[in-house]
Amino acid sequence: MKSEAERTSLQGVPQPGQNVPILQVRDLKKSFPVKRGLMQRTRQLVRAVDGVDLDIAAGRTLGLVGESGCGKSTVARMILRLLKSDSGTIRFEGRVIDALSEKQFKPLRRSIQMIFQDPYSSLNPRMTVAQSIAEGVRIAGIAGRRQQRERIEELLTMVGMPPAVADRYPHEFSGGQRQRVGIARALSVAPRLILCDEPISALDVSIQAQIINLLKDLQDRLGLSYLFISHDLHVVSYICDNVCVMYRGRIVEAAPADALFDDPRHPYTHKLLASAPSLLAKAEQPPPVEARRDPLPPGACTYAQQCPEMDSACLDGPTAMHQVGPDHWVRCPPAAGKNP
Amino acid sequence: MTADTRNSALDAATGLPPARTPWEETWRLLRKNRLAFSGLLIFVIFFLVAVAGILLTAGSRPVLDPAQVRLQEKLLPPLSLPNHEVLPPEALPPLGRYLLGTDDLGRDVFARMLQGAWVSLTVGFVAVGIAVIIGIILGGLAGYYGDQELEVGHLLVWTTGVIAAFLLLTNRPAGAAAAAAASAVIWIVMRRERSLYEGPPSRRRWFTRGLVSVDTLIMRAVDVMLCFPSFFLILTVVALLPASLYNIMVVIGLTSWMGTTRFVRAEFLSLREQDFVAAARALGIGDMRIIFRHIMPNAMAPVLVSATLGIATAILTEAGLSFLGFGVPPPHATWGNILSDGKQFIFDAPWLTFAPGIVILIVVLAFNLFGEGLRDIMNPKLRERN
Amino acid sequence: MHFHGEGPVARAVDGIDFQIHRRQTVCIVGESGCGKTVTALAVMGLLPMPPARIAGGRILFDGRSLLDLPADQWRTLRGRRIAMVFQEPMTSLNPVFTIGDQIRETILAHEALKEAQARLRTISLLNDVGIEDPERRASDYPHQLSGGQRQRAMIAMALACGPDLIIADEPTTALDVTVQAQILHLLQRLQADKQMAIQYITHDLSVVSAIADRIYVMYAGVMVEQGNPGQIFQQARHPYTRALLDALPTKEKRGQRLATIPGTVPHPAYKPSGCPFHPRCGFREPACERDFPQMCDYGDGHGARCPVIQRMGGFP
Amino acid sequence: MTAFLGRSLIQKTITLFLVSVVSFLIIHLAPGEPSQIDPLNPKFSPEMVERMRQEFHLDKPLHIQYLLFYRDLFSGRIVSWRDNLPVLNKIGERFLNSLPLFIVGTLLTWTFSFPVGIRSAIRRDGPFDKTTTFLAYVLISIPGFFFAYILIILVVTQLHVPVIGMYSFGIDTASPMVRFMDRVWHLVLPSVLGATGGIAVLSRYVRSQMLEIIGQDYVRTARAKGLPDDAVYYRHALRNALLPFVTMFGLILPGLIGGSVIIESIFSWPGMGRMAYEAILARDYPVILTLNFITAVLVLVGTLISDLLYMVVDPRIRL
Repeated sequence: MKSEAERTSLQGVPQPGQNVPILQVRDLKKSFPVKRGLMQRTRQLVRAVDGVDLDIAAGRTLGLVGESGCGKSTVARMILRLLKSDSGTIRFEGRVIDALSEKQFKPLRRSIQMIFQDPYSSLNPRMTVAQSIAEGVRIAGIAGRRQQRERIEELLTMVGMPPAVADRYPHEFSGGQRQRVGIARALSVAPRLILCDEPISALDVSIQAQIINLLKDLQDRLGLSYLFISHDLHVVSYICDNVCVMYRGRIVEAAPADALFDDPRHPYTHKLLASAPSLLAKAEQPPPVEARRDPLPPGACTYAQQCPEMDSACLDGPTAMHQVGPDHWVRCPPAAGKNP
Repeated sequence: MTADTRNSALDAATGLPPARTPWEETWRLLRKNRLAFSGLLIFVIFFLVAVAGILLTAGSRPVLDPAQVRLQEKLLPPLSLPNHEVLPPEALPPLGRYLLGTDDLGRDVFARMLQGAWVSLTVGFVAVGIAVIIGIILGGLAGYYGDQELEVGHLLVWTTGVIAAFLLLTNRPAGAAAAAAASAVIWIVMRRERSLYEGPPSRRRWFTRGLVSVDTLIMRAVDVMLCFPSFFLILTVVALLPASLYNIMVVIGLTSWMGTTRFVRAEFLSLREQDFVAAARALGIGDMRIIFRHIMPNAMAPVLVSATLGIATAILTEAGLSFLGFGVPPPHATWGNILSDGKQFIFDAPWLTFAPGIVILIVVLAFNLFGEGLRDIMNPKLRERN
Repeated sequence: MHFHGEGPVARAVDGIDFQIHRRQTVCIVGESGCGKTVTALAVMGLLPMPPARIAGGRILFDGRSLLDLPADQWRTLRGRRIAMVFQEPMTSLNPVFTIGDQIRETILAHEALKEAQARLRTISLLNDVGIEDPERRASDYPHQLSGGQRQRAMIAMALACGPDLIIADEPTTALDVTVQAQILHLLQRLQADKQMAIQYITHDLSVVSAIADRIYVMYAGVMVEQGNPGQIFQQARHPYTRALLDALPTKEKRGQRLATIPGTVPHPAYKPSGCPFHPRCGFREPACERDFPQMCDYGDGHGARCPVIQRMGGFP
Repeated sequence: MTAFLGRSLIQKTITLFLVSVVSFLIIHLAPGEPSQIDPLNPKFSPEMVERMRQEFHLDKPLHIQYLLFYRDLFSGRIVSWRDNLPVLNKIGERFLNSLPLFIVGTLLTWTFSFPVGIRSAIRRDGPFDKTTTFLAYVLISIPGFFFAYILIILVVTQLHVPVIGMYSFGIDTASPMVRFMDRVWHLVLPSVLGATGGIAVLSRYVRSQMLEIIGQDYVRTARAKGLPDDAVYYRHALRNALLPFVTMFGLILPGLIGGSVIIESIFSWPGMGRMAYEAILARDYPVILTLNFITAVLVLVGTLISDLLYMVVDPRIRL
């Protein structure tokens, strides 16, 4: 048992450039019940995540883009085991982790950490910065008081905070500073994969770039891999190596960042890119397609209701991913057919 | 120290305003809230008086004897001098005067009030302490473990356990041992079942089927308790039990935990979803540490507020019970029974009514003001603004 | 405009000037806490006073000084000639009235119309803002609408009496990008149809580029730069504006480090002396800490509050 | 809707059953039996005690006693242990006595607290707000019995009107007008006393609700629309602020029994509260349990009514 854990942790030293997936997610599903009726029996299931596949290469950044409520955060929480998945497999460094019991997972838990969107609720208001970070430092196995303190100050310096803030409470900081503390806490257990759930969308514009640079620097220095969840296409296009576009619980397009932004295939990706206002010109707005209200047949493409290019094939059955380029996949038969 | 000079200096090392812990912040806001601060002040004075009272009036030869009967000196108004000729020297009031007069038995009302202060203080604190402890435990369970389903087996283990305890208490050790054994057997079977097969709930065997969630169970218990009119219930139970201070405190405590339970649960439910709890779980911190280190301290503010207001209510309830004759048994003095005894002489000796009445009013008012002030101070919206 | 709270005076907005011409879209850009919303509320006369206090200045609407107007005259301007669209469509609509009621109420408060006429106008307004099936939707409660539809209803309410000026305070921040695009589109269309001016408040420079005729950049309660989109985006003259633009991540900047603005936005109560941006500025000179910078004119309505850059003749 | 009704009826029935069990256990597990109250009373000879025990099923096991008791309760045959009169009749009579007190008190509470609370919220921190706030705290904190005595002293010494009991002794022969005024005088003081605490608590609650709502975004929207202050406060704010109070209508009902023990004792008012007090003194279990059961029913019916009312007034809640 122990030897196996050691082996995985040795193997797991990430080597940037080498395209080993550090995280592999296959057919992940999660539904939430909506309770109704006399005895509160489950009547309806909302499919929050409906068969998601992801691959994150070691040392790389995978972007996960989509509108609010499309299931992005649910995916992250399932990878972190804050939520239990209904089905599907999650492999971390080649090892299936969602079947492990909490005890078996414990040694691996440190390897995956999360950075949260809301810098106000992600720090315990009754704990000083040092206390918050110390919890991780202790778990990372640093015992002595002095060593702990040194490590805390080292971590704070690493995220660009003066060590003197260690004994301050979160309410004294600005959003950007809190986000740095949150990053330091995540780093305290020396993780290899960090799930960033909209880490900059609650921050001031002038602070966003600081945090983005910090994340980049940390990736270079520590060889971290990121899952970067965001709705901001500009940020994603800047920071991510690969991007998955998510719509209503499904990945509709997955591609390297360049391919996705230069040659988007899925109609929804098109719409997203067209909607994002660009800095330099008054954007040409595509005429909005009014949503059709007819109910979808089960298994149909979830985007069919708003899709300008919908044809009858879209309603037929579950749409599969089609490859349209190197590492470029799209879940839309009509779009895939138009392959140049 | 003016706010301006303090605020304008930013800390050199951090570039932040000077450090302020949450406690300092609370204290600062409390100082600014004049009503709440005077409430706190009165409470401190009341506490000191009550402690002094128990020291001065207890023991076999107390300095101020609340039970000293002086039939010649009955119903004297406040500040009257004792009649040195008719009293034996040991019955003279040690302060030289009857500060608050005497009652119909010539007892020193001031001494009796002092003795009563301790009663009010302990009733308030112990009763609320009991209620708050029950409330935190049940509310915390319902809020944190609320989703967990209690299984048929759990209930069997508990029921047999309770039967065992009951049999043991009624001196039937053989039956108790049998019940305890049954309880243990069921528990072991359940554990084995669980480790052998972890599957969807519907395919489990009947005794590991979910029956009712922890949350439902606790909240139904709260509903049941809320169906009793509280004063009537307290009155009934106190009347049935032998009269004693101890019983009154326990009964008031056991019948007033529902409010605390409800909002501790609400606090836990909302805190459980906060990102910092998710972060703690991601770090692999255990449930107990999350509950006690992360959630509990953040849930304490409203508990503190309701505890303070609860003390006020408990003091009033005890006074009401004493007034109706169900309180602490005589000759022990409480503010309620001084007032109750004095009501027959309301026109001849109004101080017997007014002294305890006004003191109760002031003390209860202090707790209410302090509690409401705390509520304002703890209000996060208000804190952000300052 | 100053805020009086406990402790030091939080100077939320500190001597700003701006003008909005008819049929113009004016964007006010700034980060949180820089005083954008306070400015908007001041124009509407909705600032809670106390704790707020307007320490000086004038607000002229159509030649009339709003601050000198009696309260009830100001009120009759509100909703009729100046209307406002708020950031959170969920909380800004009253949950217990139907949206039809809330729009009709605005009409009836300002115009002597019959109930039935107001009803007709309500439905045509809902139609204008692109709500399908307006007769039925008018009797929906806010919680029955999606976020985008709620914001459309808010806009319909603002349009109710054909205002000359609409103040939109971050109307799309709470919405998804695709919905945001629709709402921006709608605002532009309505502006062309109804000949009104829009004061659009946002923190998002890229939104600004899509709609603005004129832009004011605010920092810490001060207008630091003003101009048209071309001037601001191509020839920014204030270090803050310039730094903001450089700091925006885009695909083109991949692989390069983003330029950052060091430090944090000052709390309104702890504003630095002199130029409010000097602690974070790469071009600061000793004088910046001392003197409040004057607005330097670059012609054609373009101005920036930074004498240093003017002396240098632009960014190096 | 029907699903909700069905579910809550099932739930409430279960709760009621548990209440009946708990109250039964509380009473019967307490030390002492009613037959032992007064061992010196010559009427309580051992044979008598034995007969009483049989008659009241005290010799049966606890669960049988429980079943028998509730069988009697539901068939209306239950009798008081003290005077063998049917409990339900006694309660009915006392209920009629309590009713005027309850109605006047409730009316006073609800008509006074709303204007006071709303006014102090709108003119927050003004002199009116400060005065009513302090008065409210004083009224919440003052022990009811002490306040009662102050009022009695004032009224009796200053106005010379009788206040104890439901009417003055020997008034039957007087003219109808005098009798009516006598009833009114007897009614005023206890109802005012019963209402003061309620007014204080409720007006504070109205005030904080109103303050909370005034801070909401949609109130700002209403102002931005150029609505007059009255429309802003009384249409937009008040409508929302009142929502929680609708649910309180349902919870007034149980106050019929619980709230009046002390006041009815002081004023010797032969109502339900005093009846409860006397029953407790005499350990008259059937009366205590029946009162308790009725209160529980009232509480549960009250919560059901408030849930339903809430669904009617709040469009966001649809089941």
